[in-house]
Amino acid sequence: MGNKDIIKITLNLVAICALAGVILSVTWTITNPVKLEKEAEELQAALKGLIPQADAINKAATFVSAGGKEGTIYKAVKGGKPIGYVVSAYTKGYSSFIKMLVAVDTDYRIIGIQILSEQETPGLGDNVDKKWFKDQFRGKTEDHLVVIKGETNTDIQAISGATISSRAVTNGVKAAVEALRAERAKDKAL
Amino acid sequence: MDTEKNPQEAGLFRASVGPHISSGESVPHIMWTVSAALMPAAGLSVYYFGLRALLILVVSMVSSVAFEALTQKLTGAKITAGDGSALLTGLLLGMNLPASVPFYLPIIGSAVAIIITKQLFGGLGYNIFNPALIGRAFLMASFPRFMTTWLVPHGSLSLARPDAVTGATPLGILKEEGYDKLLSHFAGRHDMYVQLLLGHRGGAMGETGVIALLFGAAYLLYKGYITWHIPVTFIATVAVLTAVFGGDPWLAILSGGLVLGAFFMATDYVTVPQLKKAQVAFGLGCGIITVLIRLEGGYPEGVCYAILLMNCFTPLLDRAFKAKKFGEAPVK
Amino acid sequence: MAADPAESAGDITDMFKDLFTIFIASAIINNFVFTRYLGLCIFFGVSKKMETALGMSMTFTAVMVISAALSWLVYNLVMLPLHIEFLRIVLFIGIVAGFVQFADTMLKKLNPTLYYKLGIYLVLITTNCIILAVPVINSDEKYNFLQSVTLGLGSGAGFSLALIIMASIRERLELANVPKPFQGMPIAFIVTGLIALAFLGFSGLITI
Amino acid sequence: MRITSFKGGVHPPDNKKATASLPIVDAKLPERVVIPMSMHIGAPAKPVVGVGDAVKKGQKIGEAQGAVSVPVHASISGKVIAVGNFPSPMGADAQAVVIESDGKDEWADDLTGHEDYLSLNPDVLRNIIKEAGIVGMGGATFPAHVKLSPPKEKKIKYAILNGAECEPYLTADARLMEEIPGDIIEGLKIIMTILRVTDGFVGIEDNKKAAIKAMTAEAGKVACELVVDTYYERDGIQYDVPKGCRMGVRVVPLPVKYPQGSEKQLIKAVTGLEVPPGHLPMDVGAVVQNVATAAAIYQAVRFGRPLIERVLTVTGPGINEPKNLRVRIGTLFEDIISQCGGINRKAAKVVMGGPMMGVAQASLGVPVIKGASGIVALSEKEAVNVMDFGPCIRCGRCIDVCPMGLNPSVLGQLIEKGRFEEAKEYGLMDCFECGSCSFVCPSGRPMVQFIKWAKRELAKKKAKAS
Amino acid sequence: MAFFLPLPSTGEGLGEGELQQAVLHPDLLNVVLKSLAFMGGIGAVFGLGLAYAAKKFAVKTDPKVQAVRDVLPGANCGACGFAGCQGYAEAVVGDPKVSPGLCTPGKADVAALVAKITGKAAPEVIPMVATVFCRGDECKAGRRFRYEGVRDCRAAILVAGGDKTCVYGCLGYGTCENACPFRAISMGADKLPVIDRDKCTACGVCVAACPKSIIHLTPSAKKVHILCSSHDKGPAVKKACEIGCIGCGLCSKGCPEGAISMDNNLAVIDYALCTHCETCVLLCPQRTIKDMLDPAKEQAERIKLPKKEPQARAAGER
Amino acid sequence: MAVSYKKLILNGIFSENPVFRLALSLCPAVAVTTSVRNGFLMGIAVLCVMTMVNITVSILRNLINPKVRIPAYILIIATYVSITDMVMSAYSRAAYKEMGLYIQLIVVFAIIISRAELFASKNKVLPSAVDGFGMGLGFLGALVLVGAVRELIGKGSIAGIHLTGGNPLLIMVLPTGGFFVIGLLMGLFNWIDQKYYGGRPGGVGGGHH
Ligand SMILES: Cc1cc2nc3c(=O)[nH]c(=O)nc-3n(C[C@H](O)[C@H](O)[C@H](O)COP(=O)(O)O)c2cc1C
Ligand SMILES: Cc1cc2nc3c(=O)[nH]c(=O)nc-3n(C[C@H](O)[C@H](O)[C@H](O)COP(=O)(O)O)c2cc1C
Ligand SMILES: Cc1cc2nc3c(=O)[nH]c(=O)nc-3n(C[C@H](O)[C@H](O)[C@H](O)COP(=O)(O)O)c2cc1C
Ligand SMILES: Cc1cc2nc3c(=O)[nH]c(=O)nc-3n(C[C@H](O)[C@H](O)[C@H](O)CO)c2cc1C
Ligand code: SF4
Ligand code: SF4
Ligand code: SF4
Ligand code: SF4
Ligand code: FES
Repeated sequence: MGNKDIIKITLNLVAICALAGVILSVTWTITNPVKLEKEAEELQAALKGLIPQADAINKAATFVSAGGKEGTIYKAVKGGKPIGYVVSAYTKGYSSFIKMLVAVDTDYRIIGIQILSEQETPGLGDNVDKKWFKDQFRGKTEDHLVVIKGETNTDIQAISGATISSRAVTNGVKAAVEALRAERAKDKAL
Repeated sequence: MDTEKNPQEAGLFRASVGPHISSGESVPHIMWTVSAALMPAAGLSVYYFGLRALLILVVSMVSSVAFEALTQKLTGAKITAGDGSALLTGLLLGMNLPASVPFYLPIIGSAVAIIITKQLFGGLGYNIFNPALIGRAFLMASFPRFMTTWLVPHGSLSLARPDAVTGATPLGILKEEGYDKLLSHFAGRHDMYVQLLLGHRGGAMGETGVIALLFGAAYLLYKGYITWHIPVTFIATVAVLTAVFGGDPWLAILSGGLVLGAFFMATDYVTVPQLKKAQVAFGLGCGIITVLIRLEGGYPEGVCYAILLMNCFTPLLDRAFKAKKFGEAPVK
Repeated sequence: MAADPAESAGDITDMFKDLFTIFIASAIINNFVFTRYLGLCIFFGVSKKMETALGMSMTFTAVMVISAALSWLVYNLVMLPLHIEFLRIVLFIGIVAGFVQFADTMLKKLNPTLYYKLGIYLVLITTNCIILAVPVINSDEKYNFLQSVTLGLGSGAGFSLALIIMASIRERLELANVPKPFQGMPIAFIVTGLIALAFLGFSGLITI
Repeated sequence: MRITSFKGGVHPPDNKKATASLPIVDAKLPERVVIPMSMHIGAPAKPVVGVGDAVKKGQKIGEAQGAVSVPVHASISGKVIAVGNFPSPMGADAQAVVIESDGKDEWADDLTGHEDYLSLNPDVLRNIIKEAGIVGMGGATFPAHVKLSPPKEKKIKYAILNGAECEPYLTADARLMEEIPGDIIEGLKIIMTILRVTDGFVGIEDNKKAAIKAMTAEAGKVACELVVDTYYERDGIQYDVPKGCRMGVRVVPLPVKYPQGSEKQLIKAVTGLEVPPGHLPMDVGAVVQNVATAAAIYQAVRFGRPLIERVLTVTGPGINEPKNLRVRIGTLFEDIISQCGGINRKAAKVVMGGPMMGVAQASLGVPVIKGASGIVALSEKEAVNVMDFGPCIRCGRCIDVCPMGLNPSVLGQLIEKGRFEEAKEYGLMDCFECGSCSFVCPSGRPMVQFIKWAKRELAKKKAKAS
Repeated sequence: MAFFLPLPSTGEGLGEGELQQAVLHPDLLNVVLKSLAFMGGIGAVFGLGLAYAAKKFAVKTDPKVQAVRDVLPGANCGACGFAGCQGYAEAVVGDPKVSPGLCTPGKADVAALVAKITGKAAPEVIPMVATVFCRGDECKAGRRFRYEGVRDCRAAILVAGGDKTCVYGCLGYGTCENACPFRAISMGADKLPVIDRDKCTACGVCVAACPKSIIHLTPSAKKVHILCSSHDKGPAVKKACEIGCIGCGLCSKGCPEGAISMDNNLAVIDYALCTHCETCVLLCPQRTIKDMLDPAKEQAERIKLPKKEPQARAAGER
Repeated sequence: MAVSYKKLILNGIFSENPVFRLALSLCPAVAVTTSVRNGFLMGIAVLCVMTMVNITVSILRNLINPKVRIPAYILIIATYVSITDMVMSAYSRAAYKEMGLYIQLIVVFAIIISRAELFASKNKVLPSAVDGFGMGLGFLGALVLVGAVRELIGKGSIAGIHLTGGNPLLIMVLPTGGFFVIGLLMGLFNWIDQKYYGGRPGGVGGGHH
């Protein structure tokens, strides 16, 4: 094998790489905007789903959430006046980080929560995405963000067999509200 | 050649390679003895948890033996379901369940224990994992709700599923609510130890009567059917580590399934290392994992998983430790 | 690269704690094979004999660490600045394939004995999920260089542990009377299922 | 003064009561004997007589073939009526000479003894022992003269007589020690002379009090006969051979457990030394002979009598009148048993030797050979049936009892799957087939059969390869 | 301490933050160029590296070995005398003295292919088949004692040489059945092995496995066999077995081709001379000689033989 | 090589089924098959990638230098996988979220490279396409089957339709259950094979070639 072969082999590989690069960059240029747009749409839909009466919900601040991940605070505005906030935050669950949206009114009363992603045990932990569980948070203040095993009307009832996940979400909500409080204390304009 | 010289007119001699006599020990004898040694504890759990407990145990044992016979028939193997090993597996599985579970749980558990864990590997002697514990872990993963609903000792004769009266296990309370709460639950430290020893507390059927378990274990030790190596290292490791991490070592020993696990399940010949040195390592590993799970894990109790995890290492331990051959320089 | 809390704190012990956690998590608690169900093809393929399992373990761990390092370098120093993250799959697997081919050629010449021992495993590595999963996690989690390499090392060690356990079990199974239809791969699956069941004991090993 | 014995071992019921106190009696002169040419380890002897030849008692009828072989002698006087293949108690048929008695029982004329035997040259002694056809009578039938000819570089320090008789049922050696301790000790002195050692030992299991007593008394005499001091200490034990003695013989009571009589285990118990795997006793400076062998050596050297008879125990539930008999080599089992009241319906299995290591017999038409220490007829109930043995439950009992520190459980399982080579890595070759493992196995696994089988297959393979 | 590893995932995120203009509306040309440069660079680096390595560290391998390996059956039975198929492939390519026809299971076809690849002359291969030289089943030869132990012929001979009345006869514990890598042997109801002549590849594994050495490879075209291995004298044979060769020599004398000779009380056929005339089959008083040409006749003959209960030779049950 | 297309496809589905026979590409078979739907989606993704890769490799087979064959094939696979990944992320977001990482891992599935290497690099375009399609179909079938069993036992439903009440065996939708189901199915197939077709014991392979 001579030097010519080396060049040939190299060119061979370079050609394939280049071809792949071109194809992929073209595909990406086409698909990525679509993907981002859809993501944005989904986010807006999720945010709007929590505070439907808002005119606009926009990003207002970021903070460090569980596991060093970035949390975001969105401000919901109606008629130019803030009517509430949506906090996107992480919480450490049973077997994964649970990512969720927590909607709060200006008095820090929970409006609702949304689970964005989790990888808890199917059939157990993933029941945190069940409507009855999430609905419990509506109208709660921080004092009542306590997990109870068994029936409760005032606090948060644990999903049976998944107390850890239940507690994780509840604590996550609490942490989100606290983070919002802290950010608002820092940034009066918020 | 001359073959007509047969002096024994009645028939043919028997012949085999030696030895021609034996100690008379047999597998069924061992298995039935171990089952018998569990009877005091089983009796105690029936006393505490009522007739229902008895029925769960019976269902578990009968279904284990039935599954054993069934699979052996299907695979065309010799049917040895009466040798007591399946019965023992069923008994231990039953003792690992709360008395409140529905009756189909022990049946599913036995199916997993006997068919998947034992017979698919070739039956007695070949399984890698402790069948009863796999049965329990399987049920735990499948029906966590049933498996963590504990009965308060009540001695009822009713067979209905008493779903209202549930009580937490000591370790559950410890994990969820802390040591002080546990003490108040038992009205004092001394009372707690006594209650735990007598088994008057929530838990799986076989876990509760520590004193009865120790009684049976002592008998097995005396008969030489089990040796001290695994149980003692296992329990000592748990006690010491618990103390090191600031826990109550006596509570650690008396609560959970430690005594049952250490004396009756971590000693199952088939699934633990053969050599005494390796057995000590096995017990040590069991102890460390148990404490890790109890202190840090998602479960309040770790004995079952600790034994199963160490079962994974049994073939490796068997390889790692070799007996000293006669005449060989001692191995370090 | 992104800010990392341990790094920015600048605390050496914290950093080691963090690295240790990553190592233990990836090697034991969240073992890729038994709790993440990755790398199964090779896991089943080479765990029949202890000898091959050991060979694969060494080879795999080495390749794992090197490719984690290389991937991190190229990804963080070239791709991120250029905004061409979308090429990362191609790049990660390309690095592994290229490196493996390179090592294969070299080893064959330089140390034939080692090649006959380990060479066959080299080729297999390119078709192992873990080899791709690790750089993907590293980029997803925005791990720094040391963390990435630790994850590579931990994953390699974890895979080795899984292989060695499995090989010892399968060698013992050769003495067992497994029913004919279940001999070989089926019983290996059942064993892995049972080990995974045991590893559930580690699940939730987190503080709350 | 007990020394630690070996690790492991088992305690089978000893069942020696029936014959322990029965004196040795001479068996009736057989009408016909079948004398196999191979009663020893090594090449079979070659017949030197033909059909029709008249022979006398003690006359050589088979010539040794090679170094590890011994000649064979007529055990009665009479006429050779056949030379050919006949059933042997060791298994397959083997070449044998059949002699019909003339009833005269005359000794051959050329047998000469030596009055002053201890002053003979060792080489002369060895030759006498060889020519007398003496092999180990403890069961292994290894030619005694070979054992007594260690290579020069091996310094022998201990001559040990094996009076352990750890097999259940057997009492022949114990009776010998009680009845003719003098012969045995003289034999030992000859052995010590040949090997030029000063330290003689007799190991006897502690349950044979009478034998220990008789032998101790006899050994004491040795100490007083000869000159030169020997004081020494070994392993914390003081051995003080009385002043003025050159040779010392010490009787060592041994813990009662099987296989205490096995060579390596005996050496360990007596001297504290362990013979390393793959090595011979002489590598630690020891030579072990059975007590009966020693007595036979004395007989050969002193009176010139070749090995033509031996003492054996005929016992077991299947024998009507258990006895300790002195029988001619070549006597058929059936003839012997008929002198013991015959065999009864209880007998399910007839074993040559003890029930642990003995060889089960297909029929009683087999002759007594030099290594036959007993005939035991076991009952249906006590003879273990290994036909439907179960799988190993890994209980580890066999590992605990194996006196060689092997793992019989793994050996058995490997061999069961035909993996002989791997069994070798687990120490297959170090197993001396004592059967302790099978004895304790709750699954009744025939480990000894597995092991013998594997050794045979490996030997076959090796023979094929070379 | 939290031993907790995140699962890698891509599907997790909702696009957050302001969408960068550049990312949302990428400049196609810019992206393509960057990718092209990057991928080209990567390709060049790897290409050069690999090509250089391939040159610098080139090792010669013989493709013939693989080719031979591909045509071999891959049973690793060892009939060729090498360590498995790979061993034979290496030897036959590397060593000019190794014949291409050593793979018995492969028969002539494989021999021809191997010969072609290695450029050696194709050897002549006479197709062979395994034949069991014993007909002393449970009815015709009995047991001397009740054997107890491992059910394997090689283990059974450890006890007094085997329990069959005939010391040369088949023990019937099926070692050959288990040994045959091609599953060509099954133990018949009469405890004698039956060889499936279609499945048998003449690998010889059973021949080596049988401790009584009573399986032999015979030319598969030849179908008259003297199925006895006993070298005992006539009376002894008669006592031990009904169907054994008593060494009377009638067949030897009667064979028109002179194909049968007597070897130490046992008649042996020289297959090279046998012409299937069947004279011997009719002559043999013990019916030891089996004619496989006409199985129906053989069957009829078997039925004619008086049947006895198993162990009839033994002195009855206890 | 004379090939019957039907045989090629049947080959992929039965005698050389990637999961049950060749024991390749097992991770997704265990991890994503918690339901019929997931198994189906994954199978489709693999089917597409495989067919395209085989076609591409077959077209380029004479242009690629044997010295860089493996890296080149992997590049081709990676390209197709990336395309699938991007397209799914843009146009099939729900499925993409569930498949998560495993779409990217298609790159390393041994079955794809092994078909490229063993078949497509030696055959014309059409047979290669059919081979890839057949293998993909076999993979798809296996995943759907495993998914169906697990969904039925673990959730009491099939393809999302509820069939049984009561408490399902939760463990079956955990990956642990995946191992059991595949192991038991493999054993079952072997048993059928041995009983009715006289197959070899331990019929399933598990090699990488
Ligand atoms: C396989 C398995 C998966 C589990 N997954 C979860 C989970 O996703 N979330 C959770 O909180 N607990 C999970 N658990 C933990 C137990 O169910 C634990 O006992 C429970 O969280 C305690 O809740 P309880 O107090 O209601 O019993 C899981 C347990 C097992 C065996
Ligand atoms: C090949 C071989 C050579 C032997 N050589 C000697 C020897 O030179 N000296 C000796 O004392 N014993 C020798 N022996 C005998 C053994 O040490 C041992 O005494 C004999 O095998 C019987 O012992 P056992 O009854 O404990 O099995 C030899 C044995 C064998 C098999
Ligand atoms: C398990 C076992 C037990 C033995 N028991 C005795 C015994 O009790 N008495 C005895 O003299 N030899 C016994 N032997 C034989 C001895 O190992 C050794 O061969 C013999 O003592 C040497 O003496 P010999 O060559 O004079 O027979 C036993 C051997 C074995 C393997
Ligand atoms: C001391 C002892 C302990 C045993 N422990 C168990 C056990 O924990 N679980 C079980 O299923 N079987 C147990 N067995 C029974 C038996 O060994 C078990 O069924 C085998 O694992 C089946 O191969 C035990 C047997 C003995 C002798
Ligand atoms: S393995 Fe050999 S030496 Fe050990 S106990 Fe068994 S028979 Fe005796
Ligand atoms: S004594 Fe028997 S069952 Fe126990 S380990 Fe040994 S061989 Fe196995
Ligand atoms: S032919 Fe040989 S191996 Fe086969 S059953 Fe008969 S004796 Fe056994
Ligand atoms: S019958 Fe014998 S020669 Fe024929 S294939 Fe089987 S083992 Fe080989
Ligand atoms: S799919 Fe093969 S290793 Fe993951």
